[in-house]
Amino acid sequence: QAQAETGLTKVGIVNLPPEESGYRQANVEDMNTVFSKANGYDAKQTNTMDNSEQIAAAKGYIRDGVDYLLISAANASGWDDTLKSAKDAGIKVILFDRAIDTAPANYQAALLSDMAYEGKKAVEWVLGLGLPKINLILIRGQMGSAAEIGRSAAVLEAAKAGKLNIVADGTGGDSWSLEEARKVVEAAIAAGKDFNVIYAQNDGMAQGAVQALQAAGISHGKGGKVKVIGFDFNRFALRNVQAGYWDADMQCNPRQAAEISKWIKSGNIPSGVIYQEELLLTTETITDELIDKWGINADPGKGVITR
Amino acid sequence: MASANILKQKARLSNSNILFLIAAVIFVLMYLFAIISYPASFMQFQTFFDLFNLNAPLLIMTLGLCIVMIGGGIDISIGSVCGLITMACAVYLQSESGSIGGAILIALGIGIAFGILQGYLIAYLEIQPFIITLSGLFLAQGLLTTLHKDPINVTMPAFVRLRDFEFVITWLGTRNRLGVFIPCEIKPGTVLVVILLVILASLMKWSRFGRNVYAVGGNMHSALMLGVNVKRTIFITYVISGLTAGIAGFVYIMTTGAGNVGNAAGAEMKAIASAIIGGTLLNGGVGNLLGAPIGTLTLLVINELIRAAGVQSNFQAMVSGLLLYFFIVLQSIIMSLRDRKSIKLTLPPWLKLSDKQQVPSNQ
Amino acid sequence: MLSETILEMTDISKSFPGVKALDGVDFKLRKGEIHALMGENGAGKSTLIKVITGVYEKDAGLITLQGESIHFKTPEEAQNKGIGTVYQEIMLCPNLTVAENMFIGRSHTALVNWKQMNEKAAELLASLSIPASPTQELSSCSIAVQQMIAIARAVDMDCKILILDEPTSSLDEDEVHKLFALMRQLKERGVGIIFITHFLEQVYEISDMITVLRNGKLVGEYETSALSQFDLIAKMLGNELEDISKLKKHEPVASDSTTPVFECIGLSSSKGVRPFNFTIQKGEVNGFAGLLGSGRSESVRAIFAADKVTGGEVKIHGKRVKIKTPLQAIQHGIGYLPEDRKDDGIIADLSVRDNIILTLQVMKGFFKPLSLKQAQAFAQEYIEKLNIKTPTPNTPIKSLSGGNQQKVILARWLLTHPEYLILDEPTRGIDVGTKVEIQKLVLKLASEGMSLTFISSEIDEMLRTCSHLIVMKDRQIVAQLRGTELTENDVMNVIAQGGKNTCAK
Amino acid sequence: MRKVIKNVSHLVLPLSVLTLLVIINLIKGADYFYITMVNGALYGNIPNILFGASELVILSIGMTLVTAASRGQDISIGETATITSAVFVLYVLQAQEVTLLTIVIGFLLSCVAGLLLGAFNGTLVSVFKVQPMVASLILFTGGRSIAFMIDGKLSPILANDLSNKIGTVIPGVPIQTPIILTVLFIVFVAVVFKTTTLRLYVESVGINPNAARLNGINPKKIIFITFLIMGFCSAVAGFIAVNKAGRHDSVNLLKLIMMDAILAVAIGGNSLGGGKFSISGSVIGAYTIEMLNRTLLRLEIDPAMIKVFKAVFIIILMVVASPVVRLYISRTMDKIRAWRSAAGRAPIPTTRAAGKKEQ
Ligand SMILES: Nc1ncnc2c1ncn2[C@@H]1O[C@H](COP(=O)(O)OP(=O)(O)OP(=O)(O)O)[C@@H](O)[C@H]1O
Ligand SMILES: Nc1ncnc2c1ncn2[C@@H]1O[C@H](COP(=O)(O)OP(=O)(O)OP(=O)(O)O)[C@@H](O)[C@H]1O
Ligand SMILES: [Mg+2]
Ligand SMILES: [Mg+2]
Repeated sequence: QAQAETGLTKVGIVNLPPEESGYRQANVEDMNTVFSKANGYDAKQTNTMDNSEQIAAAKGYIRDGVDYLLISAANASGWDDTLKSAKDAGIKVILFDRAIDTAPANYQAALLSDMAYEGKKAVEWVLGLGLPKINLILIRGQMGSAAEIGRSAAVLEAAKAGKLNIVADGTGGDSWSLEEARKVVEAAIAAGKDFNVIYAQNDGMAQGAVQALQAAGISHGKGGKVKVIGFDFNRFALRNVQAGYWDADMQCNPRQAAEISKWIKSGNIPSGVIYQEELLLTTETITDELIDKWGINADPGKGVITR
Repeated sequence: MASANILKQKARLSNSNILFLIAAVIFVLMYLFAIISYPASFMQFQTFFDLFNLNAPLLIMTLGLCIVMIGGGIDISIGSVCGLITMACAVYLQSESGSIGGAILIALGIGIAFGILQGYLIAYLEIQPFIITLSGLFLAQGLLTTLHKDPINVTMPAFVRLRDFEFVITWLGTRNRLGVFIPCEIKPGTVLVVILLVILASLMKWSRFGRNVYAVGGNMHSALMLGVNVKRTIFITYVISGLTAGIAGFVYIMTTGAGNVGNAAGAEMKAIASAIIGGTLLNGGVGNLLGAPIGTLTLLVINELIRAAGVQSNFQAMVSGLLLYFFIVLQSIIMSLRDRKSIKLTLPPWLKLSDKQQVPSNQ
Repeated sequence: MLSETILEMTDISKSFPGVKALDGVDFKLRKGEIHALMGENGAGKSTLIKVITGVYEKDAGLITLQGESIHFKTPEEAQNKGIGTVYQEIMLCPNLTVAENMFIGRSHTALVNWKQMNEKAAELLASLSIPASPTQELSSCSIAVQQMIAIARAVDMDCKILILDEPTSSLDEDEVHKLFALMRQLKERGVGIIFITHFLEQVYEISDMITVLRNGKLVGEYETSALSQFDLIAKMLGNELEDISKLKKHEPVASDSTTPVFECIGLSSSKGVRPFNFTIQKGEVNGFAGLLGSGRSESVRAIFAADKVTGGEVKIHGKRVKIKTPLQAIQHGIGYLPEDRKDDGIIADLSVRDNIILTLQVMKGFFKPLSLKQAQAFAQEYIEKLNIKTPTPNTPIKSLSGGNQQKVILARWLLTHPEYLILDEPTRGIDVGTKVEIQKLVLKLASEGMSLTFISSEIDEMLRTCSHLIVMKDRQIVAQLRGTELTENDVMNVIAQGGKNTCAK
Repeated sequence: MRKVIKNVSHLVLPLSVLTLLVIINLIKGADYFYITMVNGALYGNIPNILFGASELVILSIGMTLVTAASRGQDISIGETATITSAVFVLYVLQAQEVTLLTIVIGFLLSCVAGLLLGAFNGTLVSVFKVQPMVASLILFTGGRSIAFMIDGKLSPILANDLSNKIGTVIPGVPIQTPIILTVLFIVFVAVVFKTTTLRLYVESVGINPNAARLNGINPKKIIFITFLIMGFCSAVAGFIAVNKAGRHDSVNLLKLIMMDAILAVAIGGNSLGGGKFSISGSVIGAYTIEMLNRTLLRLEIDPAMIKVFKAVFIIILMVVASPVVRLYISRTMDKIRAWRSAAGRAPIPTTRAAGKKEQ
């Protein structure tokens, strides 16, 4: 219907705000660029962290009569009612990045980042380092957030199985804070903890952890005592890995828009959940092309490390 | 003999009423503007009902907070307490022994417990409310993650029925994209908001306690000298705010059906903003509970306007700040014009909350 | 003759950091007695009251109410036991209505019956002819009205004991008489009344007994009829007072023909004073006379630009100047001691020293702070000059007695050596000794060339000091009286006639 | 001795809280105060605390002034700092070669931005009489997206050598640069207070704006100035923070720091209702908060429970230091003394408890 009037496909996007994280900034930007007028879309995007505001926005788009409703939900639950009324109105719902806890019949498709997979892959890397004994500092993100739960699970499981030893377990707080992460490592150093791996659940916190190591004069990175892994594929992080200043970075891919757009354009939308393939890059596997292709945010340039 | 005729009586509106009036008028104007600019969205009754349906918890919390603020205090723990309650209820409802009655008790119990703890520390040990309720915020958030940190979707059948329950107004509604008639729906939470609004507004207006809150907020020292039990009054305001946070917590889970770390996060800032926009001063003594929902609705309509206008993502926060700016400045300009007596504002008597019928002073 | 004792206090002591406010004081109040509590500023009168009503906790001593030992922890308890109190600093809630202020904290029903309350309040207001409506917000009432409301509240209580701490300080004669009539009624009913005031005539008019405090110690309890005014003063001050009648007015140093120090033409303010003209010469003392609410304060506030000036022009030494803010007024050598000490005068939490030097500091400028030593020296100087009772210059002003706070504000302005100083009710709440001191000071300053405006609710004080009286009625100047031999009658006549003629004597 | 006690009487609250924390830390391990040299700089718990708290200290100074004069709090300080540091980074990154001059100009530009933002809040509060929390709500809501736009929607990296030195150490100087900058800032503030009448004006306005106005102080101007100062403090804090991080992160830089800053002001013994204030109290309060956070880590508390412990700690500290409890303790001490001297021991002079209800 709507398509007929303007020739544009009407899309309503309900997303989290760019203020949430660097990942989200990239994600929101990606949505904006792909679902543009130039590409044949009449898209509106609402960005809010609040579940009820998200639902209100979704209902608004349903009332506006969009053709597609794209949702990255702040809360996994409470959506049933909304999704049903979308269905009743013949609107196709596609979830991206974040899952919603509901019957699969309530939405068309979901293109998600699998946080548990990310965690598993990262822990595999840690276990495969060949260290005689793994003493790991775990630096979590905001407690209870999807990323924290997924990325912590694998570590905790491995610790339970006796494959590694968590010597310090801290959090960067609700803002995934560099400073807080730094404090976690400083506290571990002050307590005389012996550790050889830092598992920080995003790049900023990994950076904070490395700052603490630097200040304490502890070696890290390629050939160093402490192995450092971060998450998210910020370009500065990848450059640090490339320079051997850090050891690895795990991807969390914010670019779902192109794929979804492809589905819409082809009129061939898969059903059910589809997970995006995500990479883990180490000092060995990293290349300029990969950084360029997959990295997010500013690139400090080859050879530049952040402290 | 001499002084009686010197002065004519000025029937001046009290600050509480004037601020409420301004908020109400600006809100109505804004809504009219919204209807004219985006009729597709705002002409529908469901849009209006959804403001309540989806935000009942915030509206309820704001009421309690408003009372605390009128008493000269502040409670920034409410959002987190509400969040904690959703998780506690979810954990309980998903457990073997879960029942809805029990969940309600848990919700109210936690809310009141927070209220009592904070109220005691603030009223009787005279510690600054900001520190205590900030600790309360930390405490609630910490207890939440300690209790359970993964999201829980409550699947208990009785609860799911409650969650999906809604009052349907069959004669009011709209047609959706496919031309199907969708009747308006009202959630139980909305009804609760109205009931609580009536109860609490009456409490503030017609009960001794309510008037004592105004007195304490206006001038704590004087209130003490006038024989008001200041400490108990302050204490009770925090208990009420804990209680409303408890109710809000239950309404929250009744709406979304899940416990989650992020539930009601940051609601305290929104509630404070709502209360202030609705005409309650942070310094205490001035405020009007009827204004509280108006404040909240104002914020929500701003959101809906931004959505309907399709503001670009990166500018949404800025635009929302800007609209807030206009609202606030407008409010302040009207206030100052009134202080300069360049405009006259009167309120119909039935709306006045703090001074009722004009009894002529017989001189 | 002496009836049954209802309240007995023995050996009461109370210290604050740095002062012993009460030191072993005994006090006795009998049924149906009006008992005046007298003493200089800072003698401990208010403290004694607050000890009774549970605002302060006593350090030592015993209080019995009708034979029963009591120990109130809050004013609420005292009120419940039938003790009604009007405190020196009016203690009401500005954001509540008049009616609410009269009934709050008193009713014990859970609900408020607005209609009934407003009716009762209206009755009470009418019976005391207080010009206020029950539904008006208290903050829109003048201090005098607020004071009346506070009294009405206390009086209306079904109390055994009524305590009035300087209730008459901002009332005019009429109101005072109404109050006295009321006190007599209550006395008939057997209520014991404690009455504090600095007006000796009032004490002699109404009281049966007098208890005198000095420096926190009991001097003695006397029957009013057996104590001459002279003796009373001697007991209060500990020495004898100079005869007030010896005070002599000074004529302005310069004659009328020279340009006045200050002149305003058609001045009006946002608070509603009608445009008025006014001049004052070098070394002249003038005064604004009029009834309560006649606009005296508003006029001087307009001169100082304390309220927003809405029209008129101002000349200083014949030169037109712009005075739109108090700062400009100060910079042009005008000083203003406000009538509302609590709201406009003191900076409650700041020390006596900072309160004294405040305006001087402002005049010196933002980048020239006085050194602590200088400030200390200034403060010390004026504490001694005005005999301000304070433990140290560092004490917060709010812990000074009311009268001493007033002296601090006076010191603040004297320190700036203004050319023209406006004193709005400087003698309110000030003890007899100091009152005389202040009047002497006013005359002395005038003789040194300062021009002053002196407003007082006691006309004789003005008559004693002013050589030019400006009579106001309904916020309008109705007459200007000049001459050194004015009498109270002249003034009253002018007010009564509405001031059709401007006479000079 | 007496004089010293008198001079710090307003610091009783923050100092006692700090002392309690030190005791807890010492119980946990006597090595708490150990300081070593690492790579030519001092290293240990104390330097870490001083380093970590730099931004908070600076912000809480501004917050103290705003609170004192306007009787309310600025909740947009983190956002202001994010915007100002974005300006700084923007300027530095466009430079061909980063010299000291570039940094200084960048810093000055960020200060200008800070003053403008402070003026924005200050105008709302002083001219439009908006309550500070609401006035600053506007920037709080929109600030980060402004910074994001300044960043060009990226998180730029500040990888030059000078920034590195500002954020860590200057070779040859044994103390980390942020600590030095903080100390310099505190000295600067002290000089401002020494050479101006700011304190007297701010306190007068905060306690009784009416009276202040009648004595020639313009309350609007003073409130406005405190917001300007707040903006300046935010700019300095943002400068330190971004150089510490080496990267501008418009999302998380100094996020939610206003809570800590307000808490620091309150722990510093200042009333959040305005009036008399103590900068030294707030500074100690800020360090106390930093220490508290680190104490929780030192006690190795499960991250899920860390906020519970933080809350319990704050509550206990505040209860112990609350006026009511202090009064109760001093009363009890008096009683014990009285009882002892009555029992015939050597008489000990009593300290009298002050009147409790008079504020
Ligand atoms: N809260 C307080 N803290 C410290 N000192 C106080 C306090 N209240 C009163 N004082 C001191 O106690 C003494 C007695 O004060 P009080 O107010 O009782 O005097 P007063 O007789 O009522 O004087 P006035 O006639 O001026 O009202 C004064 O020296 C005063 O400075
Ligand atoms: N009896 C009254 N009832 C209500 N308002 C009054 C009354 N008296 C004065 N006011 C108001 O309070 C202000 C007092 O006027 P102003 O202070 O100039 O009078 P005054 O002659 O100085 O009397 P006062 O003895 O009260 O100082 C005016 O705004 C007036 O409207
Ligand atoms: Mg007194
Ligand atoms: Mg007057």
